[in-house]
Amino acid sequence: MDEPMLMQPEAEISATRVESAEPASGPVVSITGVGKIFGTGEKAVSALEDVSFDVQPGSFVALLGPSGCGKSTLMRLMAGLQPVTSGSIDFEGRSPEQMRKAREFGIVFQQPILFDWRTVQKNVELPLELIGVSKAEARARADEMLSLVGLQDFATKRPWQLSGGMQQRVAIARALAFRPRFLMMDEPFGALDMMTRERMQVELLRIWDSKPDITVTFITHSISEAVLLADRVVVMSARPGRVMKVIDVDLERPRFDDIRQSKEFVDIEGEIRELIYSQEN
Amino acid sequence: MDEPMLMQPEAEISATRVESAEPASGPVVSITGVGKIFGTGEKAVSALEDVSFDVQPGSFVALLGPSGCGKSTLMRLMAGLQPVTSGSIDFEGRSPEQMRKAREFGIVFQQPILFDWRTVQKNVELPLELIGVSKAEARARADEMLSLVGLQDFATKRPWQLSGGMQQRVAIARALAFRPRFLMMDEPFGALDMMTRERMQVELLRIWDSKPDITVTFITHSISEAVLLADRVVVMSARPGRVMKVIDVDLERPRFDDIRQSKEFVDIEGEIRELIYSQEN
Amino acid sequence: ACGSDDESASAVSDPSAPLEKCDGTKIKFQLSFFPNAQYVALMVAQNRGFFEEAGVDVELVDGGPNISAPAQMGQGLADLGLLQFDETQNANLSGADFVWIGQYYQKSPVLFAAMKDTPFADGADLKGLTTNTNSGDLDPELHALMEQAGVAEDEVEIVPASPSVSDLINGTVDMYQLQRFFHVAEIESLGMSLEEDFNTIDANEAGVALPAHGVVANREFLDANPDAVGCFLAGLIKGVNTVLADPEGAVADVDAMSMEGLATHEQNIVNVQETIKLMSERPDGSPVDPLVIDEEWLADGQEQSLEFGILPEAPDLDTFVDPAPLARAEKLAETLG
Amino acid sequence: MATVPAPGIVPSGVRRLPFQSSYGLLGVIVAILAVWYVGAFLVHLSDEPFPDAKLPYPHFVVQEFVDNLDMVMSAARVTLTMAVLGFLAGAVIAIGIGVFISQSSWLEAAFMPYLLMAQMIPVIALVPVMQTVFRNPTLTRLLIAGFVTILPVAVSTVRGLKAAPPEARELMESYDASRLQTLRHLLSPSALPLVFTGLRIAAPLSVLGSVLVDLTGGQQGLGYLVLAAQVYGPNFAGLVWVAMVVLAVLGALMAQAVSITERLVAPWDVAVRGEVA
Amino acid sequence: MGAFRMRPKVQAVLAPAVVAVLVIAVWQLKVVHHLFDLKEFAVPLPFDVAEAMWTNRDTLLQRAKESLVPGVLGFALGEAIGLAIAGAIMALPGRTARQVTVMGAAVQSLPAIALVALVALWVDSATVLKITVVAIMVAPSMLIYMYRGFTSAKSEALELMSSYNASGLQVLRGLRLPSAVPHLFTQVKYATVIMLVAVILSEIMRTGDGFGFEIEHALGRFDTAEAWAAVFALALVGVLVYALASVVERVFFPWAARHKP
Ligand SMILES: Nc1ncnc2c1ncn2[C@@H]1O[C@H](COP(=O)(O)OP(=O)(O)OP(=O)(O)O)[C@@H](O)[C@H]1O
Ligand SMILES: Nc1ncnc2c1ncn2[C@@H]1O[C@H](COP(=O)(O)OP(=O)(O)OP(=O)(O)O)[C@@H](O)[C@H]1O
Ligand SMILES: Cc1ncc(C[n+]2csc(CCO)c2C)c(N)n1
Ligand SMILES: [Mg+2]
Ligand SMILES: [Mg+2]
Repeated sequence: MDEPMLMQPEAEISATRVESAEPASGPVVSITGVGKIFGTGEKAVSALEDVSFDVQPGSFVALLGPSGCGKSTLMRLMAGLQPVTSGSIDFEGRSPEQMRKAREFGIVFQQPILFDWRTVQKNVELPLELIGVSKAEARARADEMLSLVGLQDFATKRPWQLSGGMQQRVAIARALAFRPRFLMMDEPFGALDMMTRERMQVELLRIWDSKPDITVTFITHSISEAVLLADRVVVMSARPGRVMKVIDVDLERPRFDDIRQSKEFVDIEGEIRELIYSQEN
Repeated sequence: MDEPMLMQPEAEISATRVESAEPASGPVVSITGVGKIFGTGEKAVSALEDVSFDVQPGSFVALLGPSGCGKSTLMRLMAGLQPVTSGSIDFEGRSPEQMRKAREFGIVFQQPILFDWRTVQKNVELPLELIGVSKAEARARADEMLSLVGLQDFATKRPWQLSGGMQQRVAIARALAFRPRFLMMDEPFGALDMMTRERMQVELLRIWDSKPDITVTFITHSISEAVLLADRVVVMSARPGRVMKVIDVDLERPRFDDIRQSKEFVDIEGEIRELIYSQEN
Repeated sequence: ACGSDDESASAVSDPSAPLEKCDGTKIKFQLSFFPNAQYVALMVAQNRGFFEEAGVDVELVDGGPNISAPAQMGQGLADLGLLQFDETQNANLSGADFVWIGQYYQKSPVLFAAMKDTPFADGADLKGLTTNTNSGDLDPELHALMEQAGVAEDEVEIVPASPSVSDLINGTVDMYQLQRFFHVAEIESLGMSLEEDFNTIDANEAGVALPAHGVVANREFLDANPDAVGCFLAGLIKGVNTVLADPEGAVADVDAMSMEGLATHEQNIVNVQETIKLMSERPDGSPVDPLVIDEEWLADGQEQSLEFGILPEAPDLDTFVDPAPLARAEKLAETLG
Repeated sequence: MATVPAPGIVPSGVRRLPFQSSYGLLGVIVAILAVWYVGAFLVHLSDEPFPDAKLPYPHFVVQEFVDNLDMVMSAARVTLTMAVLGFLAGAVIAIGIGVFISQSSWLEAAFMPYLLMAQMIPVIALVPVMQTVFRNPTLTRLLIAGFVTILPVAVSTVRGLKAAPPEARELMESYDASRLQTLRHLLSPSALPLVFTGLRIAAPLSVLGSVLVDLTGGQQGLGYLVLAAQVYGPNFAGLVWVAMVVLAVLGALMAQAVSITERLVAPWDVAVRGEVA
Repeated sequence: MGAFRMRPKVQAVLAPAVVAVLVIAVWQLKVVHHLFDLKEFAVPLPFDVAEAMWTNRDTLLQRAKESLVPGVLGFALGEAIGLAIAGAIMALPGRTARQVTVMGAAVQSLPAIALVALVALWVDSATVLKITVVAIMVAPSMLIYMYRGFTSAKSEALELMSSYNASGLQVLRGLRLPSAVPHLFTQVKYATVIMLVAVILSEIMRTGDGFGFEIEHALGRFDTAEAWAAVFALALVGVLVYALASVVERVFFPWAARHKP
């Protein structure tokens, strides 16, 4: 397996990303008419209906939508963890399952899912162990990622000794240390305070900028977070989840926090907000 | 046991609350020099140090602070679920433990903690069963609360069939159905999308407004949420958690969503933001 | 189920052939239970090297409650063994092929006993009593006694009891089937006396004696090693004779070869005395040479077993019993001294 | 790790008796002894025959123990040795069976019933067969000693291997972890609490298994002592009681050893953490 | 993932049936007998065993009644005692509670033969003897499994319960008991075997009825086919109880089965 160097500390934060997202090369993921039904018979719940959108190679896609609309479910389908009921998800000819088996995915689940029998550090090292990264390298990567999420002092603690937000950061560190080509994150910053959250956003952008072929799918409830981070925001409607609109965010890269004050930013934010509120009424 | 009628559907949303929070009657909770250390010896972690503040009867206190600063820990101490290492927490002469035993607390924990062996509805009824509320009444209250959080259609599902945000709403419904005098909520809206979140905020305020003697302690990462909801915002600093500043929010009640645009609101928000950012540097 | 050809048996065991000392053949001998005083003759022969003298290398394999001696032997885990008459015959009916080559006990070890305050003089007194059983409802002596006195099956209540006579003293049972080689000593160790404290009926005196323990060989082994079996029997004969001649001396061997601390030395003295009687007297009390097979008695016993349902069908006694090895052994035994 | 009180482990909702934990054990032991004495007194008061067989005074048992110290101790050594060896053998076999069976629900459905059936075969029918198959009395005895421990450990292992939450399985799947890796990193650790419960059950049972071994002909061990003392009547009742008490202590020690091992192996388990409070 | 899922009922019947057919075939064709030089009378052939089961069906049914009525009663009693003690010791400090379970372990290591003999000193009725012995042998494992199940409740959930000031009993019923369900069903499967073994042993040693007597009786006559017929009848009972436990769990405790792949 070739391991994409997800992160090069020496990489320039200012590396421009925009070119790499050139749409000419065709989508790296095509989601076409995807539906998902849980259960059968009377008790069946339709979680997703006719969901379609494309993801460009190396792009950053944010998923926005009301609670229970099927965002986590969609991520599971894309990751090949569950079969679609209808439609198809296509990674340049390969199925999600094939991609998963090729270890192309790094996933941050909505719950942290840490193993109590491992220290924080060892939790981060877990996926690296699995793919046979050497002990020393795994340790180095884990330490690096723990510093990145601000938990270097907690490396030898056990998960239950951490606060909710700290656990979530361990899960983020674990996914990043894996250096996948596709990063899928389900509300990764949901349990973080604003400041930590902003720091994490910057770090995530920095990592993504530094490595042009990483494609990120990012579930969030924060419109401004979506606009700040994403090339494309997929706005979903409530149950059964459908795609309401796909909005391209053509803000320049690299983006920093102060972009929030820019007119374009506020405009897009407003557009999305309106879209969402229109749905309610 | 007297059960405070937490919610009266027919109550006026516009009921003014400000008078009831008159400080003349003295604090209902006094937190004085509280410290909490986990573990002993070399491995000891100091989670809280010298935390002091007061809570007025019937008031709404928000706790803000960086991830891992000890907010959840402080809530546990206040709820009498863990002993303080130093200092004291005093509920008008009674200890947190005594209060807990008198079933004065309704708690929404950071994790939903739902029982897989109960349906959603039965999870909400659990505390009512424990205090001996009649079956019919428990069912009625549970149904009411489930509608309130928008989950009436999921009453007979099992917890694992719900999305993350839906689980959190069940936990909220469970705490509200209990109708406690002290409501303690640990990031209750963290996993909710903006729209659902706003709806929940409004509902929470409505309930609190309708019953003047409910005191709420509310942990959040959202400054604007804190300002929107609280009478008093306690801003904490990072490990070991200390109180940085206690900010009174003297906005008129009842508050609705549009108050966010008011100058006072933006000012207070700005003050808190600055406070928090000052800490970083 | 029982299909042996008697040619092979008679062909090899030619009584006329003089038996010489053997050349160290290994023999595994299965005991029916834990080593205890009832095996005194085997212990003496082993302990004093009589088997060695006869040229066989004997290993005594312990039995125990978790060990089915016939099953062990049947599986070929032992070559010879000490088995009960009826259990050996049943094993053959089930497919084993054992040969009865010597009679260890020459009379029944069973003694029926009741406490002195229970009227118990003959079989008729059994009516209305509760009693123990040694092997489920398979105690042929008891059945014989009841039939003799015209007591019906349901007029005696059989309850399982512990292997100790304590259940009789306790009152759990009104009548207890003692094993002479064992319980007499137990009674004495309790400070009681068989004569003064109990009313007893001896199975032998009542005419309901049935054959008990005998020396049994796997036919396959016997056919392959007829001389070794003879040599073994010679050593055992010398063992019995030595016990008869010097009971006290034999007790020392029993003390040494049983587990320390269980049966006391005093109990072993009594057990050896009782075992001697069982090895050397016929049911009518007349003396008999060691291990001699009384085919008439066996036939009689078999008939009773059939009658009481202890045997489902009649095995052929002629193939079951082979007196030839013993006959050849007697000559060698004499030369052993 | 042992010093970290997990949140909520001070189970304030659960009432506690007002004594400290180490006194607690003492209290329970004293209570048992007191009941025993009273019972023994009543039995001796009545005119039941053999009161010392039915319920001897505790001090009588101690006296018997001291009088037969050498014999009892050497028997106990034999029994304990076989129990430990049998336990280890049985545990290894059982965990192997458990892991194998839980590889698919088909395997489980196919073999679990027969595992149960196997446990019901009386040892007396099994010994000669095992002797014939293995042709090695020591191995046979070891397997008999281990035999009784296999079922609880195997059943618990199968069950424990299912204890991992589906979400955690998904995490492993997302790494396309191999079967073996999932077993090693997720399923095994989350199975440990139940496996250890099974082992805790099996540990004292292995003493029982060892007693079964004592009854297969060797003239050694506490089992032989119990049986022989029973056969040899009320005179030896004291010895039976001594053997029973010693066996009980051995069983408790074995279980305790399992507990200690568990603390070392799985300090993160909630139940283990709970006991530390 | 879960793409192919055979209905569990089919599986539960088909899988063991396939194994049974294979085992019976191998056994009937004497493969194992030849391999290990086993004698037919020591390990009888399946058809002989089946024949013995058929010929003795009336007796076996009678024996089943004699063994199972007291067996089930003793089982219920032992489980109730174990459960009650496990529940009661939750009121003790953690360490003391665990030490009580260690005493349960002590009881477990008592040799059954001694137990039967001792109980027999006190009890005359065969039924009461069996019930008592079974209860004594079943209770400790129930105690140990349930204590462990009770303490496996998540600490966060315990906190939730204590936030309602739930009484010890309420915590036990509402949280600890459901958390212990996987432990409970593991124990039941195992205790079934213990129950049957205890009954058999009591019967062999003392009471002279039931399956134990049948087995002993047959072994005494060296009728191994009949003995194995009784063993099989017995084992069948055990397997039935096991199956029943599995079905009950699946139907009444679906959340506990959720963790299955
Ligand atoms: N295992 C399951 N069984 C049945 N229904 C399920 C299951 N998992 C999810 N659902 C249903 O599918 C719908 C979508 O769930 P999903 O978790 O994808 O929502 P979400 O968009 O991630 O919500 P949130 O923002 O609250 O996390 C919900 O209505 C939920 O009840
Ligand atoms: N059981 C425990 N053992 C050891 N340390 C603990 C334990 N619980 C909490 N801590 C420590 O106490 C500190 C405060 O934790 P707490 O959960 O109160 O943070 P928080 O403010 O709620 O954070 P977040 O916003 O991320 O939830 C953290 O450093 C954490 O590591
Ligand atoms: C002929 C004969 N009959 C019965 C037994 C069984 N038995 C009766 S008392 C007792 C205990 C001491 O050996 C045993 C095992 C035997 N061994 N030999
Ligand atoms: Mg979700
Ligand atoms: Mg927290």
